[in-house]
Amino acid sequence: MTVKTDTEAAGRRRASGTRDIKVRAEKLNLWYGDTQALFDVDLDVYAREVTALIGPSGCGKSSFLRCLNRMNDLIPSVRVEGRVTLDDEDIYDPSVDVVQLRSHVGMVFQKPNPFPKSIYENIAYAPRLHGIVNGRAALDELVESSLKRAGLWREVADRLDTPGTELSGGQQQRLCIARAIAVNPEVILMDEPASALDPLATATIEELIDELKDNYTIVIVTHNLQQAARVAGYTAFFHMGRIIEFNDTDTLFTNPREQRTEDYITGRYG
Amino acid sequence: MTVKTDTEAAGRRRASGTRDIKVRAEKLNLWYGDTQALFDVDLDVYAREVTALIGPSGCGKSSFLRCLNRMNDLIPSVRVEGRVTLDDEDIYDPSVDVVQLRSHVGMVFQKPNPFPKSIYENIAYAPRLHGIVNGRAALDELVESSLKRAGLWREVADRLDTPGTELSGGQQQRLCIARAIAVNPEVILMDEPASALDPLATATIEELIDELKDNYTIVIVTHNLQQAARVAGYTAFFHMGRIIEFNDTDTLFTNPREQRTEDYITGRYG
Amino acid sequence: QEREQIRIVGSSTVYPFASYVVEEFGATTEFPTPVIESTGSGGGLRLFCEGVGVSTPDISNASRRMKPSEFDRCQENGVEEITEAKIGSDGIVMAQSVDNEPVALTREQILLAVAAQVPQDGELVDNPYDNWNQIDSSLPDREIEILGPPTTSGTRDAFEELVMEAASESAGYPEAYSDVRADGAYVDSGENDNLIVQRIRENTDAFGIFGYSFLEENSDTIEAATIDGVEPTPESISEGEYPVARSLWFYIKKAHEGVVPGIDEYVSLFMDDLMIGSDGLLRDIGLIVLPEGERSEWQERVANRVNLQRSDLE
Amino acid sequence: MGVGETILLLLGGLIPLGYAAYYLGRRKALVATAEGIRMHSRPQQYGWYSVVSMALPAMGVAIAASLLNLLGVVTPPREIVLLMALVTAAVGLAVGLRVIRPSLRARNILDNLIRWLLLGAALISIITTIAIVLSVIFEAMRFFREVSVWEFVTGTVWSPGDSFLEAAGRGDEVTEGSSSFGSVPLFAGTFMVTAIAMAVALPIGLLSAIFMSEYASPRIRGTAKPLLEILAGIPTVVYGFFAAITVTPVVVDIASFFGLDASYSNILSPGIVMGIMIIPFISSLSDDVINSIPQSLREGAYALGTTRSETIRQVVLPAALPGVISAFLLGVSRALGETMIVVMAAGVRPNLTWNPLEDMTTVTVNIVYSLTGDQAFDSPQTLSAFALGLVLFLVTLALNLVSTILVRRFKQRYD
Amino acid sequence: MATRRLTGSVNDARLQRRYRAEQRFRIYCASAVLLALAIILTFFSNIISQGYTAFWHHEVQVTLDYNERAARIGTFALDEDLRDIASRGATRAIPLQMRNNPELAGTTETTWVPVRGEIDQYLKGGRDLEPELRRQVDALMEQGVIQSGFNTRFFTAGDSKLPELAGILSAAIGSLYVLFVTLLFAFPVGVMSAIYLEEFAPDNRFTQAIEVNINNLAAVPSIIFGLLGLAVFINFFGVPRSSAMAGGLTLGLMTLPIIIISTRAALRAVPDPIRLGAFAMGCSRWQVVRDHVLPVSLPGILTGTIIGLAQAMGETAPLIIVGMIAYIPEAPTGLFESATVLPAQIFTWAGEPEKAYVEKTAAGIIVLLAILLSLNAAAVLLRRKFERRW
Ligand SMILES: Nc1ncnc2c1ncn2[C@@H]1O[C@H](COP(=O)(O)OP(=O)(O)OP(=O)(O)O)[C@@H](O)[C@H]1O
Ligand SMILES: Nc1ncnc2c1ncn2[C@@H]1O[C@H](COP(=O)(O)OP(=O)(O)OP(=O)(O)O)[C@@H](O)[C@H]1O
Ligand SMILES: [Mg+2]
Ligand SMILES: [Mg+2]
Ligand SMILES: O=P([O-])([O-])[O-]
Repeated sequence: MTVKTDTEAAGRRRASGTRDIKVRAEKLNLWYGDTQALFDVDLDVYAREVTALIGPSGCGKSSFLRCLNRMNDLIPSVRVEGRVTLDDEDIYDPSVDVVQLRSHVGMVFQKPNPFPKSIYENIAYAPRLHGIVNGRAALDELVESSLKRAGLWREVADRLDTPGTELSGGQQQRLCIARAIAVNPEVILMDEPASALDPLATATIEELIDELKDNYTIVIVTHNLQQAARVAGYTAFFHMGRIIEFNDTDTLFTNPREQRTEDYITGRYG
Repeated sequence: MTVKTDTEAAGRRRASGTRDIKVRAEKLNLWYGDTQALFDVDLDVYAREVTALIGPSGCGKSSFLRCLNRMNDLIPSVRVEGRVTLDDEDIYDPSVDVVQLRSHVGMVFQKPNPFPKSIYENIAYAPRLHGIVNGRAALDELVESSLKRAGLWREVADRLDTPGTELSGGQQQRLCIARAIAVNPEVILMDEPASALDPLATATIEELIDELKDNYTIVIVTHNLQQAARVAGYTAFFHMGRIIEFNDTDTLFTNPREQRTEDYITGRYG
Repeated sequence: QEREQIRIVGSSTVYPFASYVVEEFGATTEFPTPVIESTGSGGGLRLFCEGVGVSTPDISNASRRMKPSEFDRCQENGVEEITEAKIGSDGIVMAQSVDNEPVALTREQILLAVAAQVPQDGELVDNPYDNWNQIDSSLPDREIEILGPPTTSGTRDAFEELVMEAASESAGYPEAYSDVRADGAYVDSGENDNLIVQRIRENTDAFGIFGYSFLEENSDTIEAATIDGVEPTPESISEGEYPVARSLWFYIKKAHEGVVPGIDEYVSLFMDDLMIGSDGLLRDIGLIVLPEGERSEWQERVANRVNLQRSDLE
Repeated sequence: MGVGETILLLLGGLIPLGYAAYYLGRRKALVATAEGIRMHSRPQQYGWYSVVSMALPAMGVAIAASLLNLLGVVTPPREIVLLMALVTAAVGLAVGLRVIRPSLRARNILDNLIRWLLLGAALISIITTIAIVLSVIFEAMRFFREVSVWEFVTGTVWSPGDSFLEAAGRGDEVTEGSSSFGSVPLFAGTFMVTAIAMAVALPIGLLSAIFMSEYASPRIRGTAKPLLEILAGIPTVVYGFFAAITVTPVVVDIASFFGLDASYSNILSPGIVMGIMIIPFISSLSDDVINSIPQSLREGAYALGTTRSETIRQVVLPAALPGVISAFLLGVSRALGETMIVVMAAGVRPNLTWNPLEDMTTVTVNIVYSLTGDQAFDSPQTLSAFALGLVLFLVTLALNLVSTILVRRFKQRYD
Repeated sequence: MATRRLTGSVNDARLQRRYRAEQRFRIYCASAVLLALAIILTFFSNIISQGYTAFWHHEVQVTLDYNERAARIGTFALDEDLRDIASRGATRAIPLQMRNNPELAGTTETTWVPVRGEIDQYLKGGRDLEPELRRQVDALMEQGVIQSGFNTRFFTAGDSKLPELAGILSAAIGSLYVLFVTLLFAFPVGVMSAIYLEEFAPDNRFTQAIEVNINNLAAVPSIIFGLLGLAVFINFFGVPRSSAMAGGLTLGLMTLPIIIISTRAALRAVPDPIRLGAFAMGCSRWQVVRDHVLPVSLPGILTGTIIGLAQAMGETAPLIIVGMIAYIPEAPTGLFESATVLPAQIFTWAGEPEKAYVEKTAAGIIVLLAILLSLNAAAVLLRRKFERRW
């Protein structure tokens, strides 16, 4: 993983560089009812890169991730302040149609959650809903290409009619990735996508992420530090709702600026 | 932590030494219905030592732990084969009285589970039931001493009447430990006792374990490798229902015999 | 919106007779079987007088005559032309198990046994009697225990009116009689007279109060006391000798005739001798038929659809 | 013309029109898309949008007309209503089609509409409650104009009295105070039957629940539980028949065996049968509650060396208590409102006694008899049905509220 | 020493006592279940033993002689000595038939007709007859002129005042109509309410109020729904009294909370990840519900609906209040016609004086229970079949 970065003033907690910024969070604060879960989070997510979010349990990684496609809107008690831009467009602007936003920012969850439909329908559902393709042939093609990109095609090509829920855990997760890809998103958010999988499946997913980053901007939450080290170009360390440190992964792991980062990485807590 | 051990043939997967063996499992196999969860597990637990069980999720740590006080009897589908001895007495012998066994082998769970009674009653309940003490004064004393040993006395001395469920998570867990201590067990089993707690409470519990080991034999399951390193004298690494490696903690962590142990410790999976 | 079926409501006493006719009507003509609902006389007349139109009944049965107030209500609501039909009568009997000696009672004696308060030395006092022979030494030595209809029943109303009210003056009540005793000697026993019959069969001390038809049905196991010396028989009731009898009626809404098909035919069938005649089918199920003359008079009145006048009711 | 008919007629007319509207709206969107214009929503959604913009105003007109008719203001002739509905439909469609343009968020509008529709459905239950109150309160008020609330609530004599005078057409002779409406004996009967029922149902139900959730093997549980639930599915009229025909004679026989005198409409047999009916309520609700006690709590107790029954009695049950109480209260409110069993098997005599072998009557029996009996509709006795209904409603309401609150507390603690 | 520690319970009085208590408690629990099961057994055997006789009856062979007198009064078509034996219902329609088919006059026809109720009861051992009649019946029985057979009439006829003719058809059809109305009202409204509450509603005071209110409604005594139906549907909306529409709507309101509650449970059983997945794909809330939540929860919703309907089907008290305890010998043919339902029919029969109606009542109960139990069984099967483990 060779990424050019300049280390910056710690105050900004943001690594800027020659890369395009795809998503930018500015002074993001988030409350669940009265308890604040995110505090002034600033983060730049670079296009066509994998950015990992790490930190102890409950530090706000998922909460932050879900700000990026406004999944938090679904929780009634949530209040968000600050700005999140996707290609310089504020996604919290009142004129933004959330449903459309989410078709640009895909998401993959911790536990694979295929729809209880056939494999084919799992992929075809959203494109059909959004009218992305017309006609059965085009749809078939899209399903095939999405499954191929997710590295699942070979395994399921001959049983597209079986329910997605009957696949193994790792296959299900790849199905979910294929499903996310099918609507042609620009950004894919992943919340601990491999933590429910066995080592082998984990490896497959990690490989897949590595391939996907050529076409998509990926933000991944993980509690497995080694995983972050393996897949991510950039890593942000969260602690108690704040970004303590953000940097390119190598630097963050080998030469953390902050004591808390170091403590966490060496297993003093978490 | 300085413990004398001789490394033994890997085949036995058991570290033997000058220490007394308090609990010994021999060729322990366990099935949930038709699926086997433990395979030929051999393990010696040394008296007045902390033994940690580590391994990826679902590898059988909890299942093994619950063999040691026959908690598995409560699950109808469970079948156990093999021997477990407590001070050379086979606890799976038909003549063994489970109720008595459990009063000798206490247990602390992942989620603090105080009874919905007052703090006092939480502690006093079992001693009274077993007739361990007679008279109110003796009971009061036992409650106090148990709470003291669990390091909770100072915090709750003036509100022994409040429900145990109203304490904070860490306090609840210490209450559960106090409750276990109160019946004067010889062995205490702990299943991820700190994983639901915040870092501060975790530290308190870890300190407590360190103190308790002077009087009790402790077996602790943890998913936090650093925690195992911090509290345990011995560590067993489980993988897919087998003990891959058992050794004193320092050796296991710094110089594992098995590739799988090393992979796990360095975060290749799990 | 129209209606094919005749709709009949009203008295639970008339209900067994009317539903018999209804069924017969359905089976022997091409008209659909009328719908009949037992709502009680009061409830029936209320529905009947609610107005004209398919949602109101065509005929209402009653175990008492329409009250002037009900008539007024009908008039107010546009039910102006009503035909009244008297079909027979119903005796109310005091019955006991045949295991007992036959008993002869007077209305005063019944009053003294049933009333909540009885006159003593010109004062009303709480009913002191527990045993029939305390009331009159000629009466048997039996605990007073009477199973009778509850306040919601028309039979109860009739009983109170025809026995209690009627006898109160001769029994020496200083003021109006008011209540049935509630100390357990009189037991309200549900609308189902059948149960009363069963119970007095088992409890030989007890008397039951119910309609004559139930007596006839069960003549093998129960018998009636004579009242004021008259034995309840179809003849004595029909002739009006037996003092505790009331007439049974139904009322026809003229405005519905010709609108709802079959009313005319139904009424004719009901009033036919085949039904209410002295060999009529209703006699078999306990109707006390009217005396010959009165019956033909009513048959004619109904056939001519003589309009009911308020003055008839006062 | 009835409300139903108008609506049916309109629906019949609107469906073909709706097809047309859908087609037009969708086509407009499709044409635009074909021209390369990026529409906000999918073409079908524009189709549905046109359907709605046509149908809503038309239905509005119909409903307004029916309401006017129903409230007796005016009865607009059917032709005029239909014509107006058609015109508004046409106007609505025209406007709807016009506003279809790329920025029109048809999907969001439809979503909103659906949301309102669903909300409307949810409101029906609130309306039902209000309607219940309204439908009893007016008659109850009329009753309370004649009978003081105080007498009604505290009086111990229920004796509607001299309605026979009215029946005899001499209603004006009705003397003040000769009839009394003290509902205590009725409520006493109701509470007696409830107490008997709960005395049967609670122990059997609770112990069964414990057996099922703690002792029974899955197989026994799998057979016994549905079997027990059969009891909940038996109609009350059947229980009534069973109580009257089978249980009562047995009770009387047993009583006379012990030298006791039992009435044939004793309150004991309906009570017992009602208890049988309530067993599955108690058992399945308690079963749920006991099952929702986290296993960890049990394990905590077992780990201390408790036996099974000690765990159940001293740890599980205390924890489950709020839930069990709420099950109990629900059972009580069932028993209070139960009608058919008492109508068929209990007495009709308002009787204030402690002896369950005597006959007593209940509130519900009185409601049924008052409304089906022979009294004139505006007689106090008939009206008393509504007053009794009102009180019954309030009592069960209070019980249900308490049990809801308890369940909530319970859930908060263990979910 | 070590051995005694884990097994020495034999001498430990305290432990002994605890184990005895354990044993006792276990016995209490088991006997509670056994008692409940015994009650069920008693109940069913009791009902069946009272009712099974109604499923067969006695018929007498008669020769109908369409003579002149019979054209006026049907009974005259019978042999004189059979007039007191054959049901009156068998001949009363003869005048009408003869009017409609004049060619019948003068012909004869041999057929089987039911015997009178009391004779049927006598032959079933339920009562005695007058000696003369008894001898006659016994003789006919011996000659084979009276025979017993399956009582199809019970299933093909409506109510009758002649017990030998009474059947449950009209009540069964009435029940069907009522259920139809109930279903048509309560199912859509209930499911929509549940969807709103579970999927759309914000968690605020108002929603909580609706929720509490629904729980309350589910426990409001059914007779109060009767008062409601009387006031709202009959008196306010002018729905005809006794009609399937009035009864169905009343029961609909009563069933509504049951359907809402079970539908909500079914919706809640759909795991959130499915919803989140769909939202993350850019579905609107309604699309999530329509395409993902409803298909998965449908079996659960149907199960709850069936159970709710079964409950409605057994309900009597509110129907008494809206006038459905009526004498309806002919099955209704429309929703606004007067109708009665099975439980109401049972109630009416239970109050009839003739002994023959006791067996009818019990037989009606058997039929009703059979229907209800199969509905419930269907619900259980449905639930089993589609039960999912997530
Ligand atoms: N729906 C919610 N309502 C209220 N508080 C919440 C909610 N979701 C999360 N929180 C709280 O917000 C904080 C941040 O949670 P978040 O899920 O973002 O952490 P995380 O870093 O993803 O943790 P994990 O590694 O356990 O997934 C935590 O304290 C959590 O308890
Ligand atoms: N009650 C049970 N019934 C059936 N299978 C079970 C049961 N409990 C555990 N298992 C299975 O047994 C295996 C071992 O489980 P166990 O809980 O012992 O693992 P663990 O190492 O404690 O995992 P974790 O770290 O997740 O607690 C797993 O595959 C699990 O799915
Ligand atoms: Mg998270
Ligand atoms: Mg575990
Ligand atoms: O119904 P009644 O005949 O008693 O008025």
